[in-house]
Amino acid sequence: MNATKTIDTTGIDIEKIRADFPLLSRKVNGKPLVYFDNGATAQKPNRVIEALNHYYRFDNANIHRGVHTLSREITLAYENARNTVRKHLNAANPYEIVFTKGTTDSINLVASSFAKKYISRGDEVIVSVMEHHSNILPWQQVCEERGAILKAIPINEAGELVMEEYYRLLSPKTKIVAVAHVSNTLGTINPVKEIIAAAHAKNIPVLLDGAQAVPHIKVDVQELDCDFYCFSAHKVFGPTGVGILYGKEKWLNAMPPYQVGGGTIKTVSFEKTEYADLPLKFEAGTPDISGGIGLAAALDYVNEIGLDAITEYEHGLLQYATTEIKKLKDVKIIGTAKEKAGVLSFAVEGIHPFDIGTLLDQLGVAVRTGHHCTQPLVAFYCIPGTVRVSFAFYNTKEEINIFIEGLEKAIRMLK
Amino acid sequence: MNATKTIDTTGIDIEKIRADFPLLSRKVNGKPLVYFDNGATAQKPNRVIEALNHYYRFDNANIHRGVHTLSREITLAYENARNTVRKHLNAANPYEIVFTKGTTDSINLVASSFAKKYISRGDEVIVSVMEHHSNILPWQQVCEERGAILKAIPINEAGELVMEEYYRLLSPKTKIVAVAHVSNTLGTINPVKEIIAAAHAKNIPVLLDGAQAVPHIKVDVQELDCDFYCFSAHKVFGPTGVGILYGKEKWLNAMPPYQVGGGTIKTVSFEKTEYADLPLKFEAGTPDISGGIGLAAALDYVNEIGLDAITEYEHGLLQYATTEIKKLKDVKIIGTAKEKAGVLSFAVEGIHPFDIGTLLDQLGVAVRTGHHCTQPLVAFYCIPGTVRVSFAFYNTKEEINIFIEGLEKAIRMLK
Amino acid sequence: MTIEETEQEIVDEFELFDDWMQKYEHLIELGKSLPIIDSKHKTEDKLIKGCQAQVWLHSELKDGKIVYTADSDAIITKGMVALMVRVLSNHTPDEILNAKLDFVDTIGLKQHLSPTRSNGLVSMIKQMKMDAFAFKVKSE
Amino acid sequence: MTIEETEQEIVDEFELFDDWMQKYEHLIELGKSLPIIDSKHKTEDKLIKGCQAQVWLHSELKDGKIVYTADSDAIITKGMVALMVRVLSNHTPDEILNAKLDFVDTIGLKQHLSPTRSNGLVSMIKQMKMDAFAFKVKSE
Ligand SMILES: Cc1ncc(COP(=O)(O)O)c(C=O)c1O
Ligand SMILES: Cc1ncc(COP(=O)(O)O)c(C=O)c1O
Repeated sequence: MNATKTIDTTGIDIEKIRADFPLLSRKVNGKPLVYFDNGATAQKPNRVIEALNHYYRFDNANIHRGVHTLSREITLAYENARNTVRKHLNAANPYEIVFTKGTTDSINLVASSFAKKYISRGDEVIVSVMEHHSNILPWQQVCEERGAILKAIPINEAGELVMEEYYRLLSPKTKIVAVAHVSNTLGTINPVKEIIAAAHAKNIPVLLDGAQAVPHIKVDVQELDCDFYCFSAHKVFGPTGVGILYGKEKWLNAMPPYQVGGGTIKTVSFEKTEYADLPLKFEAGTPDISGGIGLAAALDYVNEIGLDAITEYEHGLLQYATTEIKKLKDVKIIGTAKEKAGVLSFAVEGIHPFDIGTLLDQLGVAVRTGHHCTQPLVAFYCIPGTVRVSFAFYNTKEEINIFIEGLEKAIRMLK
Repeated sequence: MNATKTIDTTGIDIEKIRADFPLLSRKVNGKPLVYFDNGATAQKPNRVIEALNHYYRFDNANIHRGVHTLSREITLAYENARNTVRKHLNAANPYEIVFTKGTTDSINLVASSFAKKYISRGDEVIVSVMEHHSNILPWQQVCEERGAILKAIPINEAGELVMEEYYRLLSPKTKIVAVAHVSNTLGTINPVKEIIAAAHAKNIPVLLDGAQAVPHIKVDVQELDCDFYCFSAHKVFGPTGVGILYGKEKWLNAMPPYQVGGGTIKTVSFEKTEYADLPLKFEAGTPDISGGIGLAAALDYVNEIGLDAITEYEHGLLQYATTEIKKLKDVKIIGTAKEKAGVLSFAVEGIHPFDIGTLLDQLGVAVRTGHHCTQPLVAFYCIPGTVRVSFAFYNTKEEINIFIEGLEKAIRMLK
Repeated sequence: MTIEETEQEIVDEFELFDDWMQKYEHLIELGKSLPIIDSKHKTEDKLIKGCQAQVWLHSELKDGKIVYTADSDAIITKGMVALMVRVLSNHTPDEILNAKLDFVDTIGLKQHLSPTRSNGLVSMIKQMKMDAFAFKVKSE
Repeated sequence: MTIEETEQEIVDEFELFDDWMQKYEHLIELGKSLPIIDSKHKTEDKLIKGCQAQVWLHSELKDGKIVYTADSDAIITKGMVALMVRVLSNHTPDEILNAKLDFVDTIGLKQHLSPTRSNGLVSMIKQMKMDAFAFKVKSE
């Protein structure tokens, strides 16, 4: 564990942390699991699993409308969870935090509701070439429906946004800008403050897709001054099925409801329906109550470890892996931006990513291969996809060594 | 436990069953909990809690796109869960089962997608007066957007649909009929086969809101011949955050996607996006994987007990409670349809439901009070709401006795 | 009496009760004794919508002090409303704005102040304070 | 050789391997030896889209038997494709339609047939059978 010891300076007690994640001690194909697919979904600490367990054993009830004790208690707990999320993002108000199904749901909500009110024929929406499909398709859909035009900020070979092009794309026709905070395929941390400042100078709101940022870096929505921020619980060590939309009060108030049904209203009749205040207006139906509780437990856990320590520790992992992988012949790193977080993508000359993924799996190393739901980006690099290694703070340099050895072996076999 | 013993003829081993549900042994306000709020959400058997637990400890990974073992295994498990749902509803094909966030999400999906393709100015949509807001508002919303008209089948004093009026409402302008299989406030089991037959005779599809049916009675979508069927996992002893939309292949194929993003596509470019086949076309983003697994565990559990036994046992509870409550002065049962399942709503002359709910809670009895998200229905009866007692197969006559005694006490205090 | 003194009075009153039943019986009695709001004030704009129980609240300034009258369609809520009116009515806007209302917790009825939308009580207290603030601003 | 005989032959072949590495090395060799599809058939309509590895499949009827040629951009998938072609090619539509292909499980490569969309192999087998069915219908 020598390699590991050296990074303990960040304050990450790696053995203690790993013991918190039961799945990490699994074996796969007879080998100890090396889980490097955190970008797809993260593993869960005992704290989260226990929170779900406790919820279903002792606290389960429906929220908001019940007068009985269980319902009242869990309503409070759920609203406390909302407040935990608020604090985590440093949002100004708890009602600016909307519980959704995940990042994809959050973006669909904004695209649909925002478009109904603000996007008309000839208007423009700006995304970027490196976006996840979940931050392209909802905009493509509403643009098509409304006769608006979807524009994409191009990237350079390093996988950075070409900011001059962004400035050129911003126009009086631009109604909203939607970009990833951190790219899921490249790891690029985009210059979102600059993006937001430039858009705001023209009164254009900005949505940030934070799915790959929240697990790795501190996010302060007030400091960023973004108008919308989205992320998924399952990528930040929380349960599947729940996510967050942060939206500034003024936008959420102005936008029409998205999904409607139980919980979203003050009064209903067949003649006239009056919608509820924030955030309920956007939370139709019984929410994923256990999901909200589990997400709060996950954020509490992350905050106990500390995001600064996490960022620094993961930076160490990324640097180490980058250095080691560069030693291999024929391996090309995809995404060499100056600012990166958590993700290392690469291609191997003449070898299909799928083959590498398949052989690494035999060695117990779980990586992701393919287009990572970023087909336009992969098309830009003219490759069939990448092999993506994505880290969490429970990963170690030792695991990176296992991966590098495995990769060498795989390349030898496939050449 | 004398009262309980007598209903054991249905094959329900009540003591064994109750032991399966940890939450049922909770105390509330110092009294043993009597949980009669099953219509809002049901409690979970150990089987379900354990399935979630196991998922997060051993199986957690993202599905569909991964080449590594964990991802492959959980993809299979998730698709098996889909098939468990298919079997439970007796759908013809697994890809006719779409995982959603819940009933409300399912109905919003259909309303939005169906409307885009099939509903135009002047068209009509039929719901009923007894619908849950989740089966009114989505239709009201799309009707408003498209200039269509929402019609509601009236009910009689017993809380039954006035079928002659339904036949009158059906017209060449009717594009879809959406009604509850079982009413959440009244317990009425609607004559859905008749409703469907009449609509189909005019080539009009029918959506059934099965949120309150699936926990209580056997549902066979092929026998019903409904076009869409919706329900929520959390009401059928499964986890929060997941639900089902069943749709006939021909409709699901014809309808445009609803939410879009990761997973819903074959190919994406800024010029042209080709959507995936069923059911993926309707499942944007990372789904609630643990939710799907948990729902399958819940349905397995229900099927082991057997829906026939459950229906019969609950019928016994309902009859017993009805007989007992009728003995009380000033209590009026709301919903006296011939065919009822699982729900007993009532009003007490001169007393607000909220007051009764508050006092019953002090006695450990959890009931729901208010409009139950059916404001038009409650308006029909000219009352501020009802007290609703809703059963599950783990409830007992003994609990009904505790409730009746508590109700008497509450009425005495409040008069 | 100051607001704190009235709060203490209520705490003393409730200490006499051995169990929840007596407590609620008392609350119900209080509900019945609440000076009902003048029906001309029982209008839509005086209505504080809860998901279930409704509350009507009317505020008037008399000699620099606020006089509240209120009503609810649920009797237990009305009892709670009566307590609030008793504590806050006939005080200056400043006194009202500073009131902590800890007595609700002390007498073990905190659950009625949980923000579950089921009754209009929480919103009513907010409204009482907002009215006080409005009177204060107007008179400055 | 019947389809079953070829399947058995493959099972025997794979039994020689002690570990997964040898197995995959063999698969990779097979991939390299696959009679590459004529580039004129490597067109969009012969393409079976997987989420990752692509497969091209071309079927022809010769003397009542189907001759498959195929290709893939991933070498391991290509090895699997080679096995399928070796087993199914040069058989009558009926024989192909009845093939169980249990050998994949027996040699421990079942995971390549899991319906995870990551490769086009499952779809390719479906397509092979659909082509067989089409030829059968046409010749009846
Ligand atoms: C009849 C009916 N429809 C729809 C719903 C909404 O279900 P969910 O809140 O799980 O989306 C409910 C639950 O309250 C219901 O009872
Ligand atoms: C950058 C980015 N955006 C959006 C998503 C979609 O997240 P989810 O699938 O949880 O909705 C992902 C996850 O794959 C992502 O990495």
